[in-house]
Amino acid sequence: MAVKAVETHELTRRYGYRVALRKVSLSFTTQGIHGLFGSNGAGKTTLMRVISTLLRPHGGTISVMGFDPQEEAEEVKKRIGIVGDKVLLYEELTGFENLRFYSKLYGLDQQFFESQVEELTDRFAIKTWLQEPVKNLSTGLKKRFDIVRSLTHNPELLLLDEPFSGLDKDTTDVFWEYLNEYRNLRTTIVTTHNLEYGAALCDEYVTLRKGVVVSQGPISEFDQTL
Amino acid sequence: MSRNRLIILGITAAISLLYIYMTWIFAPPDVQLGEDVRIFFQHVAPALVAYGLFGGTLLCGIMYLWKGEMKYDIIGAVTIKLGLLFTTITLLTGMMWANAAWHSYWNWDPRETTTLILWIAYACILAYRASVSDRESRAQFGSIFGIVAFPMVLLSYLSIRIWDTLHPIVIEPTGLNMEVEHMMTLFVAMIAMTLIGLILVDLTYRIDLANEKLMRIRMERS
Amino acid sequence: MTSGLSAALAIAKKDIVTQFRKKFEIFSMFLFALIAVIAFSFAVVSGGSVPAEVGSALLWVIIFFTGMFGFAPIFLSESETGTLRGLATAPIPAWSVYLGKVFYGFVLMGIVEVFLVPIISVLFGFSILNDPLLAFGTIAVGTLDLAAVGSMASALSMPSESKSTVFPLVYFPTATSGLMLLIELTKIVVLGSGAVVIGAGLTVLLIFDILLAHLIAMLTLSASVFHFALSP
Amino acid sequence: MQQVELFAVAVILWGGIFLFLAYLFLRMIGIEEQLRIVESQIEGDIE
Repeated sequence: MAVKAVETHELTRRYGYRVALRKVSLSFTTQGIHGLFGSNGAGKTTLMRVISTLLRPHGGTISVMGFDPQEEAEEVKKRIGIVGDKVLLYEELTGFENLRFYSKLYGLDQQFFESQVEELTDRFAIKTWLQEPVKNLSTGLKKRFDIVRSLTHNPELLLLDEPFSGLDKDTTDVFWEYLNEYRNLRTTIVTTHNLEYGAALCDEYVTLRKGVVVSQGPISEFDQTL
Repeated sequence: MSRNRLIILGITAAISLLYIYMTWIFAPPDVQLGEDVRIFFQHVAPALVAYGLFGGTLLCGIMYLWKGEMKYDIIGAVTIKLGLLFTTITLLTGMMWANAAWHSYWNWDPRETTTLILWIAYACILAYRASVSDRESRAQFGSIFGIVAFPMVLLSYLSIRIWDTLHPIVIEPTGLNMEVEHMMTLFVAMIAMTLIGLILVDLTYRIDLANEKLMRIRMERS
Repeated sequence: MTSGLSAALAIAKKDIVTQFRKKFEIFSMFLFALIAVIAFSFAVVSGGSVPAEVGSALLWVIIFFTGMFGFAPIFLSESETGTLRGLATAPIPAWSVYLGKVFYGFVLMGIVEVFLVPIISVLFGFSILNDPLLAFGTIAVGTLDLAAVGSMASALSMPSESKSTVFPLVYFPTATSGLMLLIELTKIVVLGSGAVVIGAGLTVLLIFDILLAHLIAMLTLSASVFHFALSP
Repeated sequence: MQQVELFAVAVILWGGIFLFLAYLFLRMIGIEEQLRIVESQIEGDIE
């Protein structure tokens, strides 16, 4: 039997009195790239935050890699990597110091950490910038470091919240290639309002509108005109 | 208006009348303070009710964080508001009594100072809550604030034991340090004030709840 | 437990390194403290000197106000740059984030105090060396207490609209209870326990214990609810 | 203080409390009535 990467049943989340997710039931299998589509305010980001244990659901159940994100938060956090719209790096520290800081939070083995950094910085072509304070880097390079940060602990589940918005061409290409290569080695969930990108990248999709699941299924059934 | 509420209202009215009778007619003048002792009952009872209400804020904060139901947050906010009201009464009557006993309205006595700080502290929570516009965050962070501000209540309560003070220590470990008639009056005063406090909490809670519902309906329709 | 502690230390170390690369912040805190000393001197100097009990009390008042500058950005800066999400999604317990920030606040304030306390004691003409052990203990516990309260206050002011005005509103109610005890203790150090009238049967140790209890209460209360501050 | 002054204080204090109670009571009746009206209005709109 296969544990689903994410499985929700009638998940509800409110912000004060505004309902952001209304009885959302969906499931993502392990492996593959899953798209979470919808316009702004559809509840994509809310769902991502519930998955990443940041928000407590107000109703329904959710399990991430077989764990409850609230009760077993640390188990879930260990297994996920997050890339959001903001770069989660400290401006005053160098790229390497940032990565080492996060590796300490994740309790990584020194050797494993070094080999990961070696491999990933090579892959994303930022090795020469490792000793430079982050504040001196360009936006594209910062974003690359941020992606490397989210991958250093080798997460089983990668959560990408609008990963391609404001990303330059080169970085997009490198990242796209990387995602394709790891398509069957890791579960990836991508939220996007750009349906073109989404349709080209994903294996499965879920469309949300005003906190309700409108449609879901394999990408071959996805109709962009919706 | 349910039947139970009417009964409670009736009981409160009766005890309040008894309270007024006992404070102003029944209680004998004090040996030292004379007639001024009557202020005492208006002072101690609201003070204890205010402490109780702030304790309620703590409890509601814990309950909100635990259960995540908005009603606990509304009650928590109500207890802060009413706690402030009762602390104000305490401060005012305390000042009158201070003037009668020590011939000065304000003496920077530890009890006075800590009570004033207590008032400011909970007023700060109210101001803080008003500055958070997101309802969910207001409830969550307001609850946390209500919990971490509670040590101030304890310090205010214990201040007369920590510092050398002019304030008389009425509640000794061995029992109450006063005449029997005064003790009876204080007892009745406590019950009356507690009941009045509870009725105020109930009324304010219902008003705030209805307000929130109205707001929610307006937001959903817009 | 140990992983939480090492994570807390990593966070504290990261913040201290960041702070030292910026430099100006710690220096401006120190300058602010000096400005406060001058400003208070206008009010309290009479006949060329300051009464010892007033001076020693002002020491803590100045540290209290300087702390406002030091502690306010502890979480506010992280929430502005968004890096708080990185801490919130790392597999560490919430209390270790809080504890790390308390350590950082303690070190930051401690560095300022190393320079500030001797300067104030010379300018205001009092000595804390009458009872070095108690003085050192009071300053250490007091700074830790202010750091514990300040970090919490900084976390609480995150969701507010007007963050910088709200921080003092949160800092004051939670810090004052400790401040009163600290001033009392420092007066005892400066004047000797005989000269200060304290409540009957109360010893210096008891006040110190109450201060410690306050510190422990603030730490445990904040640490146990901090989980809720990280996931808004 | 004279007994008259004390009596004045008592009247102000208790008068204040009862006025406040009465105000809250009236406001509660008003707002719950308003809520009932609004709720009955939207009953048709919702699902």
